[in-house]
Amino acid sequence: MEFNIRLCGEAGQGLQTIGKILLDGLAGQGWELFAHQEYESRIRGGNSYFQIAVSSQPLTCHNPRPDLLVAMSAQSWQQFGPDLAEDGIGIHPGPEDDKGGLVLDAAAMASEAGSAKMASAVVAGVVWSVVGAPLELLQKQLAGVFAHLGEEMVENNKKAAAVGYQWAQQKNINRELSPPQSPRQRMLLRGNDAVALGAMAAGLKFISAYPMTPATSIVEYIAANAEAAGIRVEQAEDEIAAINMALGAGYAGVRAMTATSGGGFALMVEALSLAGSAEVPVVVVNGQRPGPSTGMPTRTEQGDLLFVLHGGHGDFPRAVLAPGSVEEAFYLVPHAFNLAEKYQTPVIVLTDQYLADCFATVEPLDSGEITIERPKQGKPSADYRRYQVTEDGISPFVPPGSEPAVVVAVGDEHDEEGHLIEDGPTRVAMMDKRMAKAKGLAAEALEPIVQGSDNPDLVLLTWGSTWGVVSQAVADMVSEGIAVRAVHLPQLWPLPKDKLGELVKDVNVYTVENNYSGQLARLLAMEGITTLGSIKRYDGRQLEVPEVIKAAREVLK
Amino acid sequence: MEFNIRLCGEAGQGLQTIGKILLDGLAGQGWELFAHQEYESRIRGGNSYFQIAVSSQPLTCHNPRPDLLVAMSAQSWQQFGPDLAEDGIGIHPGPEDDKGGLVLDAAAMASEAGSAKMASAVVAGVVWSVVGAPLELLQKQLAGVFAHLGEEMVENNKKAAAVGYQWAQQKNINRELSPPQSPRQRMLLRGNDAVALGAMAAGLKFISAYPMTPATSIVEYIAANAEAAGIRVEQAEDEIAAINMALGAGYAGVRAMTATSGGGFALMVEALSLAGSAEVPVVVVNGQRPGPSTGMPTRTEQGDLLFVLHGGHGDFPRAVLAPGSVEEAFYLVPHAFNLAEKYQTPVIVLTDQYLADCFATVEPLDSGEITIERPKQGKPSADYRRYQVTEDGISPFVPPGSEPAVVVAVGDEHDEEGHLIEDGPTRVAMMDKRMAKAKGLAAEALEPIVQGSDNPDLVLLTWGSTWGVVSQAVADMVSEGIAVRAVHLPQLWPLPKDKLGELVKDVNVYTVENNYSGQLARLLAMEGITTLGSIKRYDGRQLEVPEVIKAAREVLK
Amino acid sequence: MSDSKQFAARDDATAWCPGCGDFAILEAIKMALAESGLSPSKAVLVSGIGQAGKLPHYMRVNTFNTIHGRTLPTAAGIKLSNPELTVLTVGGDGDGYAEGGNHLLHALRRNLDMTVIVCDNRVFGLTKGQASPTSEKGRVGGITPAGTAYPDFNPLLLGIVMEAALVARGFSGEKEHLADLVAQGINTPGLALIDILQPCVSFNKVNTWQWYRQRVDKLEDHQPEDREKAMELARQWGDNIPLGVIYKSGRTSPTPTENLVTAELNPADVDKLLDQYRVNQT
Amino acid sequence: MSDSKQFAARDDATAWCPGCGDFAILEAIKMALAESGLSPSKAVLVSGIGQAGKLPHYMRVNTFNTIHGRTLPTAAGIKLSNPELTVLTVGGDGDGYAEGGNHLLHALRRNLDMTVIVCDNRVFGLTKGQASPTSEKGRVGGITPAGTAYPDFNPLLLGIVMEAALVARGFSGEKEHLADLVAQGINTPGLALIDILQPCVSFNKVNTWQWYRQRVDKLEDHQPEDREKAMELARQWGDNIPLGVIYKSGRTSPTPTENLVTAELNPADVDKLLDQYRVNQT
Ligand SMILES: Cc1ncc(C[n+]2csc(CCOP(=O)(O)OP(=O)(O)O)c2C)c(N)n1
Ligand SMILES: Cc1ncc(C[n+]2csc(CCOP(=O)(O)OP(=O)(O)O)c2C)c(N)n1
Ligand code: SF4
Ligand code: SF4
Ligand SMILES: [Mg+2]
Ligand SMILES: [Mg+2]
Repeated sequence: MEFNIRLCGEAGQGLQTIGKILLDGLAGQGWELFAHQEYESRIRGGNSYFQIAVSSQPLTCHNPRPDLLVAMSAQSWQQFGPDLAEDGIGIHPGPEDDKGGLVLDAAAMASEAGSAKMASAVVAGVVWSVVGAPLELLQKQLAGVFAHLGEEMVENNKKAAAVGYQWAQQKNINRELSPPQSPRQRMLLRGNDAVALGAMAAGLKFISAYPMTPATSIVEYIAANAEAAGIRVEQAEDEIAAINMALGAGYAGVRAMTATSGGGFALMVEALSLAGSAEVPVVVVNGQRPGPSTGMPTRTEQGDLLFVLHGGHGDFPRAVLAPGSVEEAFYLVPHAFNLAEKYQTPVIVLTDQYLADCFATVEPLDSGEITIERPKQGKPSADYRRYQVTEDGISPFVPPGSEPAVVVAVGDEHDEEGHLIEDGPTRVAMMDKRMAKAKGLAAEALEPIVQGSDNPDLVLLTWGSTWGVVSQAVADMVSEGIAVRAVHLPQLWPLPKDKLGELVKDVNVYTVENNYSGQLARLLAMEGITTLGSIKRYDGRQLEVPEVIKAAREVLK
Repeated sequence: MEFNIRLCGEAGQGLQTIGKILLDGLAGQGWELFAHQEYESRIRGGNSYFQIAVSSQPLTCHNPRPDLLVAMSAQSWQQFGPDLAEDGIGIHPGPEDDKGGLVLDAAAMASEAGSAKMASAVVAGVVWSVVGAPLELLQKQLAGVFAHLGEEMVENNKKAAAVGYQWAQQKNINRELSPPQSPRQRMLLRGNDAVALGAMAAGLKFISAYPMTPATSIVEYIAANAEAAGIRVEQAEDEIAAINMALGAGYAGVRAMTATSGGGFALMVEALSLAGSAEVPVVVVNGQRPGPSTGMPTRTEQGDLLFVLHGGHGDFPRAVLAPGSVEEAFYLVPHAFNLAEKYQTPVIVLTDQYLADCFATVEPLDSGEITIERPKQGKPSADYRRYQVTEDGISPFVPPGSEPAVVVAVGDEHDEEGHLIEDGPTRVAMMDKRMAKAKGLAAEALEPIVQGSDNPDLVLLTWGSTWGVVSQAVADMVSEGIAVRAVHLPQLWPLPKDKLGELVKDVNVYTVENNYSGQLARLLAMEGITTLGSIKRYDGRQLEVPEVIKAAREVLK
Repeated sequence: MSDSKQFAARDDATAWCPGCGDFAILEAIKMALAESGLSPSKAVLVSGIGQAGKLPHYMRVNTFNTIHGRTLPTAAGIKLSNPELTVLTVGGDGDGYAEGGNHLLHALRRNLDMTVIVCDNRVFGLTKGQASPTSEKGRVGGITPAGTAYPDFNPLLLGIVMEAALVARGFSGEKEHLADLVAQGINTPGLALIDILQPCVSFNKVNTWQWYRQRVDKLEDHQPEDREKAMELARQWGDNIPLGVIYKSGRTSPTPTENLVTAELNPADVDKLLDQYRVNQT
Repeated sequence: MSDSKQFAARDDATAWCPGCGDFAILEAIKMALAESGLSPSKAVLVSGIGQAGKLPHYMRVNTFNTIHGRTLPTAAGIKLSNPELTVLTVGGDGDGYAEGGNHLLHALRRNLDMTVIVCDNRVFGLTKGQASPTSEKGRVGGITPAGTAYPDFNPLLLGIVMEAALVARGFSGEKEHLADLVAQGINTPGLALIDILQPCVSFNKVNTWQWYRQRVDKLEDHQPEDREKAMELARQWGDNIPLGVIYKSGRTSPTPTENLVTAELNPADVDKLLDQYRVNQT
């Protein structure tokens, strides 16, 4: 059983607030939830939505066809009405039309209850009634959320919710969902919160950034909690400053990161190459959105894979990780910090708008599962050599400030002490030393995550938030008896080549990707792993389960 | 017959000046020449060299073992003396050592002739004597070069040359090279001059740049001739400004370019993606040098191939061209401009320090062979649509300023008029339109250049200046009866896949590259073309013919 | 003087919040262009990314809506290529003073003939309320919840010490006055920097319409050639905020005059240059 | 006061031209560090790319030799992470005023406690003689063979209007005086901008040792708190070029005091935060 609720309207109508209230209320009743958001690049107006999938079973993605759609603007009804599931309930502010929705003038009803501003509480009441939950629980939620605005606001919101609730009761649109009997222990959180919490749990001490959707809320979350956590947050003048500040911090010996989107990342690649040469650890989060250029600033895409892999001039070691879920984001980010420090090189975490802005109920996140591996420590002697050549390429680290050592970091080619060189043999020794670290990174590459048939006719390989969709699609297909397997790659570079090789041997493989060119397929080809093609989407929206199933069936024909 | 002369010494000792005088003198005698330079990232001191290969047959690369080495500093004798060919002549300023060179105190001899500053003329005289050319010819050269410094300087230089000449005569080190009987018509020029001349012949009107070795001299050459050529040159505050200025010019409707090296290119990739989205033509020259980061600023490498191919966020069409010789540079650059304008998208020209700074005698460059293809012109109507959807993806171009049209360029996703959109279908239409241009670019990809055996046991695939080395190596091997073929790719993206596929079918293929990771091999793998490995070098120096032959023999075993 | 309606967009949909200070700026720019006798085909409006950066999409004019922070080099490339075009730039304070800071510095140095309009709402609007360089010390923003630690950047002072041709301050609440400033900018043969006090009703709860209305003061007898006085006025903030042309340096623009576009693509005669490379056999 | 020899490199090889103005700056920095009682392990010299950027390689001190133009954000990252380190930056005029211009603007705004040393030879040295932002109008350079069209940028004026804690001008020919300026910079609790007149014997044939020697004039009774006077001095060029501390704003640095490095890596206690996400079943 799955039930999908879409709230839509203009930016500024409080969709997020009311969506969050509903999420909390529904979670409290033991439901499993997955919510995602679509919004325009503007502050007021336009057509946005907040959609909640409700189920008794864990959810990994959205459903394109809502069962209940409440539009808070006529325009959004025009735009999103057609998405409604066949027997779905549509509610909109009018005027009445031939699409068969119910007309609800939430603003007018809210005015009666006190103020038109409470239209969203009316809507919440409607939803609450449809799902068959007790009104008091919603009112308790509202009381909590609006407590800081005073008694009167609380009461008015409660009243507005009741009005909506009663309206729906009268319309006989109750779907009587019965919440799970023995719900699991859950946390409910947003993708970007998980990234931020993962970084904080990893011992992040410094973050510098310039705002860019959809990465900004990572920085804002950390900033909001920085004082308690002993984290220094610096808003940079631009992305170039952001990453170079983080490199300064990394050189000084503290765990540092920056977060941006593709356009900001583009400004960072010169310093990424510096991090590679100077061997300074840094974690860079690229929250992808559709490019090229400014593209669609608030939409989703996975179009930067080959760029983050090759961004920056010259050859240097790096790792690229990409969480496929909110939960994975929390655990993968600390791993990114461990790799960055262990190998003293940049690590990129790729996310996207879909993951950044989605909410999900997850197995409670456990900070106890996070281990912190600090870099190999050196002795701060007077003859300390920052770039000592070692077999694994890793030079023991000493932070500046350690008497009697001096610590030299440099982006020019250098000798073991960090001083400039011009000769070939030293150059080769340093390249070999740095690239030895790439071998270490490869040896401990994270294994692919596998799901579905053990003896598949088709393997769908995927990465990032698209995993949630593919995972659901494959589960659906398997339950229909189709021999298909889903493979998710939390680490995209270096690839876990041996394991991956086994998984794709003698079977048809397609990648499923949210980009134009099938970048994962191209990356795999570069590593000698052949795929037959890609199931792709590039309209700025996440793939949908039905389209993946349809494409897979097509391929299996 | 080939004879190799290396002049070495400190930066500031006039190696380039004297090298150029010798080149001109030797060319005048009908010799074929190839000169390359190695120098340090400094203005005075250190160890540099200028090396001239002299032959009666056209030359494409240097030879690692000079037959005549004249050191102008003791240090440079220490460093480069060991490179001397087995029966080579070494000359150095002393002190005498066990390496068997002749001691020549050029500075002292020059002082006697007038001033120690003329030591380089003494050296020129020595070289002139060794190659067995008439002294008067050299003196004529010197007179021409130093005419602007006055009669006395000219006379003193002539005298110094004579002193050197006589010294060598006495030492009996004459090699009596006899110049070719019926020499070809030739031009003698430097790689970067060819790039600049190609751009000027293509109708370049605007160049903005920030200096960066080894690309700077392209800009300086154009600047020196800008007034006569009607070209506007702007020194930018940074590389970001440089490329964005060029985009402004391209938008305005003039042929525009910028030139930089890998680190500067890294700062340009955000705007590269803008050029892709806004469909503004621009030519970007990346003169490669060894990275990562500042690396070895005056050395050579081919480490940016995968970066220029994937630099910039999101998917957008681009072309990457890489001349393999001085001559090819002249003709390829106009092609880059034609492609950029025809497809209204960025085109990258990859060169490297070896090519940038080398001199070669070439078949006279013919501006008549250059055709200029301007973009498809639109009608400047009031309803002009900058991004009109067409089958080939190319929208007719109108420059701003054309009444009554308005011309809108934009990096956000947009409709045909260039205004911002948020919907999926328009996004898809625009992505498809832009990427249709990639198909056009692929259809007219330049064919590979092939040399050597028709029925090879081994194909050596190469790109950029390394072509000169491979071409020589393969010629040598073929003349020894080895069935080997050399393939050079003047266009690296899109690849001429069909033709290339034929060339590598059922044969062992290796790439030969001046980088650590074998980037061409990786690119080919991505396109489904398998190679067995790469012959590589990454010490900041160009590959050498003997090492390529040795590696090829190894592989053929 | 032509009609500003020719600059009107097909419809008046915008993505701005109702009440935003950008609407008046849009109108003022249209009025100034009309007043200057320009047609939509002869002016180019280069814009950045941000709420202000969307402005050209809401009117009819040649537009290069470039990336965040890069209006000025783009505009320079256009102006240097085709000096016959009237070039204006429009962007936010984040765009102009944060991401684009280096270009501002060097655009001021160049002093090319262009009008640089900054919609200064003292906040990052489009990204939802982070502090900008012009946010005053202590202003709370998304990344600076404890208030920014740094004083606000003063663009007028920079314009003055860099000797911009014209430095002015406008206010969204004074549309006609603003239109006149923009027109003066267009007619000044050098770089005109116009910083506009622009209320952001969604994110700037300090510098509101009312806050400004109570404080702004149109300059009357100020001699904008007087640099000392201009610096004093540029520093004035708080109870009394001067509006108008603050400074004129009298510096003329080194913008070239020849249009490279109208010329047929006329490649350089490289044959003469090539001849220099011909080997003359001796 | 400790001995400046502890800052000496193992050997005295450099890649600079004989006669370069950078040698004296190197000595002055060593003297100032010694005078300030610092050890090589407790100071960090962040440098850019250029001739000046090589400086830290010719002494013994913690060094981050970063990329062209990025000294200031790198230095800020270090200082914000470990305020116990004394942070200095050194780079050329191209590095600091061209590529790094935006960072300069914002470093001045931040006013963190660091000493910013610019070896201002008014030319791009390492890339062989192109005009820099401080090259005067008309200066011929590789990319500007007809002379640059723009006036020289005045870093001192910018420092003053941005209210840097300290703004000074030194000269390579006045090593002790320069060492004293650097020491004052180190001891000023905020950003000290020290622009140094540095002869480049290879590429700047205008501003030579002799040219400067005939013109420089050490300030004697100047009150650096006097902003008006400071601006006047900053503008002074030509026959009489003032040397010394030009301006002190008295602005204090917002640099934090807690060292994030010496603390054990002490991850944030996220359990309390995580608890907020726990679903409480109703
Ligand atoms: C390189 C880059 N960095 C960040 C962003 C995200 N971004 C878009 S607009 C903006 C700032 C908006 O502030 P402002 O320039 O003042 O314009 P306003 O919206 O206030 O008018 C930012 C940071 C971007 N588009 N590109
Ligand atoms: C991003 C980037 N652009 C350009 C360069 C090339 N480059 C190296 S040093 C330099 C300028 C040197 O001038 P300046 O900073 O004044 O230092 P100086 O050599 O005069 O001391 C340039 C342009 C570079 N290394 N990196
Ligand atoms: S957020 Fe502020 S600046 Fe942006 S449109 Fe709304 S009011 Fe205007
Ligand atoms: S080029 Fe100029 S700045 Fe560089 S080392 Fe030589 S004299 Fe000094
Ligand atoms: Mg703003
Ligand atoms: Mg300099």
